[in-house]
Amino acid sequence: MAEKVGVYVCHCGSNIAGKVDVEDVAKWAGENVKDVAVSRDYKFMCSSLGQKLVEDDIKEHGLTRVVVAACSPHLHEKTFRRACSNAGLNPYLMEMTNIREHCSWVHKDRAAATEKARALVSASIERVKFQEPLEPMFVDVNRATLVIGGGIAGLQATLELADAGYPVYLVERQPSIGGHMAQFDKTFPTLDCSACILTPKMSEVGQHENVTLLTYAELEEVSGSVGSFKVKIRQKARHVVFDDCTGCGICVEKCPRKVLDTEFEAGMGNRKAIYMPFPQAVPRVPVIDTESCIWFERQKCRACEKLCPTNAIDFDQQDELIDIEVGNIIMATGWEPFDTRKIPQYGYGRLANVYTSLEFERLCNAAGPTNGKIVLRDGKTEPKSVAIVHCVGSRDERHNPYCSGVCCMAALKLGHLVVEKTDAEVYSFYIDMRTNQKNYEEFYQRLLGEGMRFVRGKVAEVTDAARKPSEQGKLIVQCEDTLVGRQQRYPVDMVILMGAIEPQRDAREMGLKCGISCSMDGWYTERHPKLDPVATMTDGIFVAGTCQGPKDIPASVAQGAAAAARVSGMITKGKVMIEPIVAKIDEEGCSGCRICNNMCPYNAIEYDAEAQVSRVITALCKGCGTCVSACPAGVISGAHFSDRQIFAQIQGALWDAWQPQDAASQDAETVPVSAP
Amino acid sequence: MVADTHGAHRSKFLRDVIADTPDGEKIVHCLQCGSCGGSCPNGAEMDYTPRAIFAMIAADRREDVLTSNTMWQCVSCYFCTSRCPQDIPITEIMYSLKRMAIREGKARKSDAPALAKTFTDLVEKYGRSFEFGIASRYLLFNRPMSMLKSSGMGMSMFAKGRLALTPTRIKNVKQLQAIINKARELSQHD
Amino acid sequence: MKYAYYPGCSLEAGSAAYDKSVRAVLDQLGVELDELNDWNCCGATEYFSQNELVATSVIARNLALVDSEHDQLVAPCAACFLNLKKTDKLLAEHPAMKCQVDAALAAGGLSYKPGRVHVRHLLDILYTDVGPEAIKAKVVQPLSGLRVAPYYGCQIVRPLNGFDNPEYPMKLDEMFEWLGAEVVDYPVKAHCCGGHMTQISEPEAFELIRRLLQSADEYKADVILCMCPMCQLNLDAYQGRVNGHFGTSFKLPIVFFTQLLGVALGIDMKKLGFGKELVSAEPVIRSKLDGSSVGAGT
Amino acid sequence: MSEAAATKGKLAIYWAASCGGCEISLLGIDTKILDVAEAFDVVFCPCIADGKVRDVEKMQDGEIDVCLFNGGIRTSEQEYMARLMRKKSKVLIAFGSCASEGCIPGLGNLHNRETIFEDSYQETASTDNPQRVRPQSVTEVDEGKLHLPVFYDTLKTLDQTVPVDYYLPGCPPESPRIWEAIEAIVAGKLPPPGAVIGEHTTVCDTCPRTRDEKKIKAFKRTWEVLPDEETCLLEQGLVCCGPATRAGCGALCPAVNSPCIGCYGPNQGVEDYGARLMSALASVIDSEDPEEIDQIIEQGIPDPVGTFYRFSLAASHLRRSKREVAAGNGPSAAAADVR
Amino acid sequence: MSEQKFEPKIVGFLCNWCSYRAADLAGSARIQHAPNVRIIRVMCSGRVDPSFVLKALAMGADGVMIAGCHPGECHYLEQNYKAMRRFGMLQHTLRGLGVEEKRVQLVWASAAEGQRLAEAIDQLVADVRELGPLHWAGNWEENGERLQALEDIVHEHQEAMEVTA
Repeated sequence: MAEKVGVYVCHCGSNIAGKVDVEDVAKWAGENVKDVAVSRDYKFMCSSLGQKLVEDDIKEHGLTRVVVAACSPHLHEKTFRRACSNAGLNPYLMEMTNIREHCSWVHKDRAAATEKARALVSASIERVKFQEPLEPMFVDVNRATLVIGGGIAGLQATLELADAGYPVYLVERQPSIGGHMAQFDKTFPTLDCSACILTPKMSEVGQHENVTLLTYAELEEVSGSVGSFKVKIRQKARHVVFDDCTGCGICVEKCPRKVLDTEFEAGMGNRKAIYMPFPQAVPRVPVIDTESCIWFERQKCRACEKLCPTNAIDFDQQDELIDIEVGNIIMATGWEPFDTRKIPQYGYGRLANVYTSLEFERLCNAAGPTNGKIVLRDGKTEPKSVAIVHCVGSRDERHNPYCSGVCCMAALKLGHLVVEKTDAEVYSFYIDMRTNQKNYEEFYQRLLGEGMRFVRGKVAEVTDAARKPSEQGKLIVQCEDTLVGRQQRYPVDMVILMGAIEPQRDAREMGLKCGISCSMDGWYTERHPKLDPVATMTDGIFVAGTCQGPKDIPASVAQGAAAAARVSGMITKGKVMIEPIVAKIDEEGCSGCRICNNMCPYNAIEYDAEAQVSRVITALCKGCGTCVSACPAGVISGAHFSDRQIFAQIQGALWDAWQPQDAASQDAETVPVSAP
Repeated sequence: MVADTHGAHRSKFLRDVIADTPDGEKIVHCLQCGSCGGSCPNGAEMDYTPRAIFAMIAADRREDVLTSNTMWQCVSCYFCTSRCPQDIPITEIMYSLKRMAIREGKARKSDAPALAKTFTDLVEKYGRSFEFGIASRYLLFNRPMSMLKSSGMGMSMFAKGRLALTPTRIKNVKQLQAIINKARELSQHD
Repeated sequence: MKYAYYPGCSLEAGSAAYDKSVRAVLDQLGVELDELNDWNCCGATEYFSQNELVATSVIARNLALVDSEHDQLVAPCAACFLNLKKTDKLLAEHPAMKCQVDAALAAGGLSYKPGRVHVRHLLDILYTDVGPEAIKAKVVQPLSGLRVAPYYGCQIVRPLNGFDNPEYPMKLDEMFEWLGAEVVDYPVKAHCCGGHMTQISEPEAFELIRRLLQSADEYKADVILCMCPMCQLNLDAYQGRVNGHFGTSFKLPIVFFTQLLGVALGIDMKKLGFGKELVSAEPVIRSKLDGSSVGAGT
Repeated sequence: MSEAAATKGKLAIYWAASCGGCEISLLGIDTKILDVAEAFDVVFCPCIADGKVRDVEKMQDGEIDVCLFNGGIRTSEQEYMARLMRKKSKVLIAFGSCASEGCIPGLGNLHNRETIFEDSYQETASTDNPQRVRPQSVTEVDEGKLHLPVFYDTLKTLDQTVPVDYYLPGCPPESPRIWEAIEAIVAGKLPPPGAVIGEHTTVCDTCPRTRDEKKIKAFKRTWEVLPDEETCLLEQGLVCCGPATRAGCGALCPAVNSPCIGCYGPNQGVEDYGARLMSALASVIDSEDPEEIDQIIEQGIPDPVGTFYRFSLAASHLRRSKREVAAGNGPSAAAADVR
Repeated sequence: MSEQKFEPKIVGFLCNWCSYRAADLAGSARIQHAPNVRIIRVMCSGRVDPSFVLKALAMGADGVMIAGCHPGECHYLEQNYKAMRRFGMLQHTLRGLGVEEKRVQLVWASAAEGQRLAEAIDQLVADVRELGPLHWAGNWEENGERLQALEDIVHEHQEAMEVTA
C-alpha cells in the first residue's frame, strides 16, 4: 500500500522564507513528488499551532508519514516526534529536513537555495517512506554517581548529590582532594584565604556518609551506558593500609628522605618520601612515593614501619582494581599549567628569578615554604621591582589560541599581594585587561589606585643582557609600550609568568574511556555551548569545571552544582529513554564470518561459537552503524538508518539528476520484438 | 585560525598589502600586542613600530607608511615573525612595504634601496654578487664620506685577501637573465 | 653521505676561510660535497626588497640545477640557507606563484618541483647526519680550556630552521661540548649582528654589534663562533670601528665554527683559513690549548 | 514427477554472451536429465539441439513455460533474443552469473568497443590485419545490405535488458542447485518473483575452516603463502571473497586451500557486491595511520576492480569504468555527448 | 551544457555528532558556502558504506563528500578510522574505474569547525566544477544505432518468414 506523506515547510519567520521560496517548495512537493498527500507551508512550524497542523492532518487525512522541513533536527526533532505521537503516529515515521542551518542561512542566492531546499525535501520524502515504526527503550537509572576529579568543581558536585541522599564515588588521582585551589594563597576579587574556604568542603566530603572517597586512584575503564555504567578504578598502592592509619603523622616526621615537592609546592618546597601533600589533606592518610623511598631504592630503612603505632605501613601493597556500578558520571578533571619553558625568551628555568604564577602562589602563601615572605631565589632578598607577564602561552597561535580567562584577575591579585607585602614596584604587562565578572572591574580599579603600573604590550623577551649600567644585575623586560608606541626596557628583580591554563595532558585519553570528545584545544565538548553546557553528547556523562574550558572558581562551583542537578534529575526520574537506533543481525543469514566482531568499540557484538553466528547485544549498542556497513553478507541492519532508507534518500536528493536508464523500463514499449 | 576571506576590506592599502605578501591575509588578525615592536633589534630607531604600521595599513594611511623609515630599519632577523602570537609573516610584510615604497617612489629615508639596486644589478650582470663592486659603487655614489671612513677597513680586508677586485661570472649568465626577464615581465613590476 | 653544496658568493671571496674549513672538515669526516654546477647568487635580502617574483625565480634556478643524483642541498651561509628553504616552501604553498616561477624557469629551459630538494644547513648536517659519535671519534685535539661563545645569528634559526629552537638554539653549544670546549651560554647568541645595516646606517649597526661583543665579553669568551659570513664580517671587520665609536676595547677573535672544529679534528690551521680574520685568533687558541700540538696535524 | 508428466511443460534454454559452462553444468545433473525430459519438452536450445529463431517467433506469447537464459547482453542480436524469449516465456530465469551479473564478459566494461576491437582484431600476437578490418554492422553488397549484430560498448545483464522473474547464480550454477531449482519449478514452489533461487547466507556458512576475529596487516596473494588448512583464509591475509559470496557452491575453493573468488555473487538483498567486499576488507585493516592504510591497500590489492567485481561489474552500481569521450568515434562518442 | 553554467550536484554524508553539527554551526554563524552539497545525515562516518557513494555517483551526483569527526575524536571512539580505511579502499577502486579522485573527498570537521566545513565544501565544489559533469548514466547509454539494429533484425526476420510462407 502506498504511503500517505504529509510535507510541512516552515518559514521560520524570515529565517527560512527570506532565502528559500517556501511556498514554491511546498507546492512543488505536493504536485510533483509521488505519495505526497498533503503539502503545506507555515510561518512557524514549531509553534503550538504549527504542531497542531501536523496532528490534525494525521488524523484527518490518515497520513502515514510526515516530513517537516525546518531547522536542524538537533533543535526540533523531539518536538515533531511528540506531535506525531500525540496524533497516534509512531514518532519514528517523521523525518526532519534541515533547510535553515544547511540552506537558507548559508546561501545568498534565492534560486539556488530554493533548488537545494527542494532536493533536501525530496530526499526526506523518499526516505521517510521506508522508515519503520520503532519503540523507544527504557532502562533503570542506578542511583550512584561517579565524580572524577576532587578539585573544587568535583567537590561541589559530590556534595550536592550526597546531600540530596544519593551515593557518590569520588575518584581523585592525587593523594588528597582539593585540587589546584588548595595551592592558592588568596582568591580574587574578595581576597578570601583560599584554604579557609576550601578545607571545610574537603572535610565535609571526607566525612559524608554518602561519599565513597577514592584518592590516589585512577579511572581505568568504563563500559555500559547511561543508567548503568560499569567502571573499573585502579587504586594505586599507597603502601599505607588505609583503614589502619590514624593520620598521626609520625611516619612523615621520622622519614629521613627529603625530596623536592614538584606537585603541591610547585617545586618551591620539600616533602618526605612518605607524605601527605599538605597539612589539611583529606584523607589524612599518607602515601609512600616509591620513586624516592629508601626502602624501594636499596632495601634499607623502614623507619616509618618501625615507628608506626598502628602497623599501617605495608611495603608489599599492590595496586588494586575496584569495580563499581553507577548511573551517571561527572567529569571534573580540571587543568594543568602551561610549561613556560616552551617560551625560552622569557627565561624560565634559565634565569633564576623568573617564576611561574603557581610558584609565586606558594611563595606568598603563609603555609608555603617561605611562610608567605616574598623573596628571590636566594631565599632572603626582597624584590624591589616585580614584573607580571600576562598571556604566557595564551592567545598565541603557537601555543594556545584561546584566552585563559582567569590570568588577568590572577595577575591583579598577585600584584596586590606584592604591593601589600613588600615595597616593590609592580608592573603588569598585558595585551587586553579582561575583568568582566561581578566585582572584577572594581578590583582592577583598586589596583590602579594602589599604584600598580600597567604597560599595554606583550612582552618580547626577558633577558639578563644589560645594555647600560642601570640594567646590570637586573632582569630586563623588553616590550613595546603600545600606548606610547615605543620599544621600552624595564629592569626588575623578579618576573612572574602568568602561564596558560591547559587541559590535562591525558584529557583526550580519559574522554575516550568515557566516550566523550574534546575540542581542538583539548577541552571536553559540551552538548550545546549555550543551552546545555554541562551535558555531553554521551548520555549520562556530564562535565564540570575547567576540564570543559578555562574558568574561575565561581564558575567551576556553579558548573559542579549544575552537573549535580542534572544527575539528580535523572535519578529522580528513575528511568532513561534510549533511542531505539540499534543494529540487528539476521541470524538466518549470518554465516559467522566474524568480520563484524571487532567493529564495535562497545563490545556489543558477541559471537555464538555453537550456533556460529554473531549477535548484537542491544543494550550495549549505541547505533553508530559501523558494523552494518562492514557486514559483507549484508545481514546486519541498522534501525532508522537502513540501506534502503539511505538509498532512497540519495535517490530523492538527486531527483533532478537521475532518470531511469535501463532499457528494460525505458524502451520496453518502443522496441519491437518479433513479427506477430 | 582562518582568515575571513569572504569580506572585502575597506582599506585599499590593506588589500594591496595582502595581495603582495604570501600569507599576508593573516595581517587582519593583528591583536596590536606589540610583541613585534618589542622584539625588533632596531625597534627603537623606527618611526613607527610594526604594530603601529599594521594599524596604519588598516586605516589606509598609505603615504605615512610608505614614507616612513620602518621597513628600511628591518634587518630581516625574523624575531617578530617567530614571536608573533598570530603567526603574521611580519618580515615578509616589511619586504612588501619596501617593494611598494620603491615602486611608488616613496622610499626617502634610507640608502637601502640604492644598496639593493647596486647589488641586484651586479648579480644580473655576473650571476654572482661582488663585494668590492658593491662597496665601491654604492658608497661612491651614495656615501662618499663613509667610503673614506671605511677605506682603512677595506685596505685591511684587501691585505688579508678578503676583497676580490674582479667579479666571478657564472657560465650560463644568459640563462639566468632569461629567467629574470621572464619573471620581471610576469610580475609587471620593475 | 653525499650532498649538493651551495657555497654562496661570500664563501668565494670575503669568507674563503669558511669555504676552506667546510671542505677540509667534511672531507675529514667522510662527507662528500658536490658543488652545485654554475650556481648563482641567492640575492641575499636585496632581491626580496625589489621584486618578489624575480627574487624567487633567481633562487629557484639553483634548486632546479640540483641534479637527480642529489636530493639534499647544503648551504653554509645563513642568507643562502634561508632563501633556498623559503623559496621551496613558497613554491609548495602558493600555487599561483609556483605557476609564474615555472614560467620564468621555463624561459631558461629549467623546471623545479617543490619538495624535491631538501635544503639543509651545514650545522644540521654535522649535528644530525654525522652525529656526536662520529665527530667525537675523530677528535684529536680536545678544545678544553678554550671558552667559546657560539653565535647563531638570525636566519639559520628563524623562521624556518626546523632543527633547533628559534629563540634559544643549543645545537652548536652541544657540538662544542662534544669537542671539550667550555661553552659560554650567553643570552644574545641568536640576536642580530646588524646584517646589511653596516652598509646603510652605521650607528644602528654598531650598536647591534656592540651588544653581541659586550655580552660575549662579559661571559669571558675567548672566541666567538660564527655560522654565517655576514655575521663574521660585521663582528670581525667592524670590531675596530665599533671600539672607536663607543670607546671600548674589545679584542674578540671571530672564527667560523668549522675552523675551530677543524682544529679539534687535528687539521692544519693554514688549511682551515686561519689568519684571514682581522682580529687574530691563532694566538688565543694556541695559548689556551697546548700550543705545540695545535694545528700540527694532517 | 508423475503429476508434472501429465501436463508436460515447455522449456527453452538460450545463451547469449557466455562460455557455455552453464549448459555443461545443466548436463551435470546426470540421469536426472531424463526426469527433466519427462517434465518438459525442450522446445528451443540451440546449444544442444537444432532449432530456429523463427520457430520461436511464431509461438504464442507466453507459450514457453520456463526459459533458462544464460549469458549477458553484448550485441543487438542478444538483446533481440532476450526480448523475444521474454515475450514468449511465462517464466524467464537469469541462469548463471553472466545473465545475473555480467560475470567475466562483464569485465569488458572496463573498456569499450573500440579498445576491445583493437585488442581482438589488431593487437593479439596471432592477428595479421594490416588493413585494420573491423566488423561492420552493415555491409552493402550488390544484393543489398548485409547486417551483423551491433557490438555494444557496455555489456548489460539480462535484467538491465528485460524484466527477469528469477535468478540462478553461479559460474556456473552447481548441478545440484540446478536440480533443486527445477524441482521447485516443477513443484510450483517458487519464491516470490524477482528472487534468487538459492541460499540466503554466504560461503563461510559452508566453509569448514575455523574463524576468529579478524585483523589484517597485509593482504597477500595466493602465490605468496602456503595457507594453513584449518584456519580462515582471510585471517591469513588472503583475499577470500567467501564472506560476501552467496552460499551454494559448497565452499569448493576454500576446501582445496584456495580463496573464494566470488562466483556465486552477492547475498540476498545486496545491491553492490564489490562495495560489500571492499567495505568488509577495509574494515578489518589493522592500522590507524592513513599512509600505512594506503600502502596495505595498494600493495595487497593491485587490481581492485578485478578483485571486487570479478563477476559482478556489469551489475554493480556503476556497471562499468568511466568511458572517455575520445576513446571511440562510434556510438560511444555520441552517447557521451548527450549532456 | 556550457562550462559556466555547470552547477555540480554533490551528495554529502555527514556524521551526526561532528560534521553535521559543524554544518549547523556554519548555519548559525551564517558562514556562506556553495549550495551544491545535499546533506544526508548518518550517525557516524563509520556508517558510510562504499555503496552509498557508488549509488550516488550512479544516480547522477557529480561528487560526494564524506565528513566525520577528526581521527581520535569519534563520538563512537574509533569508528572514523574504519571510515578512513574504507575510503582508502573505495578511492583505490574508483581509480580503477576512472573516477577522478577529487570527486569523492573525505573531510574531518569537528562540531566547532563550521568554518572548516564550509571551506571544505567550497573546495570540493570548486574541484568538481573544474572536473566537469560526471553524468554517469551517460556511460551506459548506447546511441540510436542500437535501436536501428534491433529493428533491422525484426525486419529481416519478417522478410525471411514471408519467403518461407
